[in-house]
Amino acid sequence: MALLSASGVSLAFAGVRALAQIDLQIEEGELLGIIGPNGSGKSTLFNVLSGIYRVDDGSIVFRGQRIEQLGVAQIVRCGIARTFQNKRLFGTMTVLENVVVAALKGAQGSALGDVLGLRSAAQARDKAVAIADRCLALTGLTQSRELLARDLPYGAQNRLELARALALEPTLLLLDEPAAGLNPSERAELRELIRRIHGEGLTIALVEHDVRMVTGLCARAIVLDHGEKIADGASAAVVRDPRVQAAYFGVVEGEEEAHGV
Amino acid sequence: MFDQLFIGGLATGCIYAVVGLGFTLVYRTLRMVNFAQGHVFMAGAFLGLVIAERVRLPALPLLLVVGAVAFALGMVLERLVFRRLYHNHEVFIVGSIGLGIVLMNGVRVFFPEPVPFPKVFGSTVVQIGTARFQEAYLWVVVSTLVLVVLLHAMFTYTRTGRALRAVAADAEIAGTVGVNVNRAIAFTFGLSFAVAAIAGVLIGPLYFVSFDMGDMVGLKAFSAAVFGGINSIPGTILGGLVIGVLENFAGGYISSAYKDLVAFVILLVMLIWRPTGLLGRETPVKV
Amino acid sequence: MKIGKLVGTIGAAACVVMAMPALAQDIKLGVVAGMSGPGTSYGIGIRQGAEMAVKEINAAGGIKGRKIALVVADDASNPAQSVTAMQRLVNEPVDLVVGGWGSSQVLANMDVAERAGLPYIVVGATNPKITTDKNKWTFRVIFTDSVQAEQIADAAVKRLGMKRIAVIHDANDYGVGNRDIFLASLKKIGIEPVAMVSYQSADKDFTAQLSRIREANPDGLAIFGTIPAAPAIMNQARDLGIKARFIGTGGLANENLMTLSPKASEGTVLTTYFHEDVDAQARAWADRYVKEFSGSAQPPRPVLAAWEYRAIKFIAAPCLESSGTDKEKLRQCISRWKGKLFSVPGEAYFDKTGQLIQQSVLVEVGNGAFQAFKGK
Amino acid sequence: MTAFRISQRGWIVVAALAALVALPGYAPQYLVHVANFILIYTLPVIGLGFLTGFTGRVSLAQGALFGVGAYTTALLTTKLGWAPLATLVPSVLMTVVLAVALGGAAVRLAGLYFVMATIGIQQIVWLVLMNWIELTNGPQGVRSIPAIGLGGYELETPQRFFFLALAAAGISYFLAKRVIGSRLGLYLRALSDDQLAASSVAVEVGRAKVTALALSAAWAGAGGFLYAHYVRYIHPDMFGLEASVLYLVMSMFGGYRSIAGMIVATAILESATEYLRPFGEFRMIAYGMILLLGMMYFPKGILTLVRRRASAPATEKS
Repeated sequence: MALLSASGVSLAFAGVRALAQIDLQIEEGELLGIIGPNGSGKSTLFNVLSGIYRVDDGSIVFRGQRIEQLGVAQIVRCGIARTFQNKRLFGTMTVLENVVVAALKGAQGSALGDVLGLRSAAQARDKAVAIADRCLALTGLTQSRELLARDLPYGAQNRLELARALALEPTLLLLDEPAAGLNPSERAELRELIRRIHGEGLTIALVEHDVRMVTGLCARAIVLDHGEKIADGASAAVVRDPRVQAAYFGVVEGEEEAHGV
Repeated sequence: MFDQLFIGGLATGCIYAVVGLGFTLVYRTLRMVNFAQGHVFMAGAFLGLVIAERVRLPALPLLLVVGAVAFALGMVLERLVFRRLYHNHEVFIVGSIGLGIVLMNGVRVFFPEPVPFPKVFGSTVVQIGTARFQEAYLWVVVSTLVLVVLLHAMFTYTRTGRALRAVAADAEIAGTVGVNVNRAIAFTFGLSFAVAAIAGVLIGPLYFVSFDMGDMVGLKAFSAAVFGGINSIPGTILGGLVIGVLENFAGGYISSAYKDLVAFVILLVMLIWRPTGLLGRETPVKV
Repeated sequence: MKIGKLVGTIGAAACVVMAMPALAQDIKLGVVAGMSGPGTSYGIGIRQGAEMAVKEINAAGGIKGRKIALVVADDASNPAQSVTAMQRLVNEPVDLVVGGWGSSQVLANMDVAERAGLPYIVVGATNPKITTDKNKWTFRVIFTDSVQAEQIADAAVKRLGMKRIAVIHDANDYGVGNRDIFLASLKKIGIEPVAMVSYQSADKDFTAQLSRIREANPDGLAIFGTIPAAPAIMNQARDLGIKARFIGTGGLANENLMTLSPKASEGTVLTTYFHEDVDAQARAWADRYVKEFSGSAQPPRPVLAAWEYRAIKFIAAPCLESSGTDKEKLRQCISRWKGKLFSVPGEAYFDKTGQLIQQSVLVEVGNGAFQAFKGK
Repeated sequence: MTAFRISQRGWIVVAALAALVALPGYAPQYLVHVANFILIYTLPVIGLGFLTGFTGRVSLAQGALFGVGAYTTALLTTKLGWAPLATLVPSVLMTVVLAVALGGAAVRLAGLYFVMATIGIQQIVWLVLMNWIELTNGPQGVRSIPAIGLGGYELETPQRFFFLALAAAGISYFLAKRVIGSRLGLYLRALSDDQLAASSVAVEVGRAKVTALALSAAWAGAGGFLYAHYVRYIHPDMFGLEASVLYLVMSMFGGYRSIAGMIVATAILESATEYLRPFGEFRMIAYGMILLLGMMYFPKGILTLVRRRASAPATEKS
């Protein structure tokens, strides 16, 4: 049974159809690619899956539970974490604090317990810091642990957002164009990092308009165009599907000419 | 008693509406609230007083002169002061509160005592049904109507009007299509100062003018703008009129102690129930 | 002219800071009042009265050769700040305090004087709660709302023949204090008010309240409020067609009443604390006072200036002369004081609650000025 | 080198504290009186700091909430004869309940709407204090509120009260540091940086904001409690919009998120209000100018200018 299955998901903004009857299955342990030209609805789909937008109709079932009406924080607690296309970090907080916030998983606990310094509060905090350190190590950010997030170079900010999402220990990770703005060497590094994270058993959905990134990483890919799913299958085959090429306007045959629009 | 309260309420409602327009104009273009607006209204009244005492202008020229001077003052202050306050809400709000305090106490140095305003709009008492009121009340209502029509015409038919609407919709895009955004913002402040100053002159003869007259009127006008819809001009006008009339009814029929409560209870309820106000539309929040 | 006014005010403000440099052996007399904020005109009147009295006393050799130095504290007509202002005088330290305007402010700052054991003569607050059997160090020369409200109620029915009396009052201490005593006095004479409404001091529009009053078509309208609300009520009442004659107490006793409502205030009858025409000495003082202070930024306010002047010249000075600056002796001297004051008919004396018992003065507004009330 | 620097700074702090504790001994009573006001005002200002500094929410109702705390204890002590200290918890609770009841829904709204709602709350509370005469004596205010007695030792004079005020300010500072360092503090700072990102890392944004509002009300209520038993006469006008503006300015001037900065700003601005007193209107003009120019040139608060830290300004360690 699929980890996540969305059926008939539709969403419109003031008459403009953003998503139209999308059906999508994400299998347990899969690394699914989601490609499509700009404005095809990729980010909108992620915003719906993560609860930022409410669907007009259709349903989303995650591990047997319907989540399309839940709030953002509730969906995260169900186990879905995401990164953002434009990096949304807590600029005035340190790198460690950014990740610890996620590691705490919004555990309310009693604020009073915290303030009075009860043992349970201290333990929860230490556990969170441990998780955070592990994620920082995974993403190679340990040495900039005390820096302010806003003072990090762009590439490191990118990895920090990834580390923060991992600290939520999700079962499904939605990556929204993680490679945007990276130079080729950083891209390669990121690809290896995603491969390693996926290797540890984490199910990932990757939105990326750089087709080569997707074909390199993902076995399966779906293609969105103007809010519709126009292809779903093995990533190598999907890329050569004529309709997909039409959507990308003149993507010429062959690997080397493929380029992001 | 009903018609006396209604017409009285209508006149005060017009003042809240016109001063409220000042809030709406600035909010539409900048998503900021200028808390010195009430004191600009007060300064307009004193400006009218000084001019009327020195130059014996009849009503209409007085309104136009005060409007023009306030317009210029608004443009200048936008360039010198407000432009440096656009960092975020908090900085703009506290900065405008500071400007309000300076304006109020600056006027108090020259006019520590309430002063009668010359009867520029005539002083004969008019009678409609059992309601009796000064001629000046008619001036308030008529001027408000004229002002609204002029503003509406300006926004729909003139080039500057369209430019202002573009900036209100999305300043970045407006900039890219050739609208001089800074000039449009300065123009908006000029307009909001002029509108408030005219309201000050209109109300002058009805009551006395005093340095602290801006506080309560400013807060009530603010509630009117939120109630009607802070990004919609017709909404603010409607909000002002409704609050003005309801206030008078509460004072007349229930108890005058809670006359002021009406505006603030409406403000609070509206914010929670419909923050965009009666006629306001949702201002899109970009994710 | 405007610039002159500005310089005048800076001058006034500056001198407050210097405040006649107090030499070591000078007697320090504290003055607390609201010289900014809503009560500015009342506060400055008090300061002028003090300056005039002290200048005359010092010119005549002071108190046994010791000069009196004024220490002025502006409480901005705000209760919270009046506590701090009095604390400053206690801390100076001053030998006694003569001043105080606004019942809320005096109710706040008198406790500081009581706790510090500092004689405090109140000149500008009429709420009855200030002088009770509990206060030991606080005296009051201006008579309370109760005396004035009783007298105006009596005059309204007996001398003005009013039958249908309506009441509009400020929601502050002054308004509420006067209303309660006025209604009690009317009840004693068997008259019920036909309408009663209240308003907030900062209100500008009174159509709501006055419409209710017009419904009751009264022949007399008692206004217990201060400037600028009272003249605004008078103007708007006449606009609404209310013909009733206006009556009131000390809150209306301010020349600004006639400047703000020149036509509507005609014929108003009110009790007041001071009037030039009651006796020759009052007229002489008034002329000297107006001549001395007409140049300053504030138009002269004789009413409270007169009380401050009389309290210092005829009560504080003689007691300082006889019992020096020992606080307890000074207090006893004041409490036993008895004597004649200009513009006060008959003799006045302090009762055991520290209230100066005296006859009040009835005046009428006639062609823009207060005139002694002569009957109808 | 850092070891030396800390001990040198440490010494300054210790010396300053010693001077402060001994203040009633050598300072004139009037100075102690102003110091008491400063210490009392740090409570509503720090309370407001939870909202402005740490949650990015501006509130103009702190003056009214301060008043609710003051009136609760004043009425309980004068009308029901409760002992002053017994009314501390009720005063704080009443303020929190009222703040959350009136502002709980509004605090979740976008920043600008929340400011508007707090103005409504401020005016409503003031009007009720002024007009519900049977409960609050309205414009007559509440008189002869008893002083706080500690073991039969009445804190009547400014000198005696000073130690209670100092202790209260100390506890308030210490507790505030703990709150900011706690998980809640982390959530508040996160949501004020980027609310959407915060909710997408499982932070219950709505609940955190209401908690911040409740905390700011609790601090205001405690401050009101102290104020009532120090001034011992309260009047609605002491808790008007001007008071809210005063606390907002103090909390914003202290520096974006520095509690120590807020305390220093409170000291500077409160003593400025006192020592500019003889200048009447000019005092208020100066005050307005400080506000305006301060926001124009130091939007992040004057004291962040003073701090010369290199890269990472002093952040509260988690």
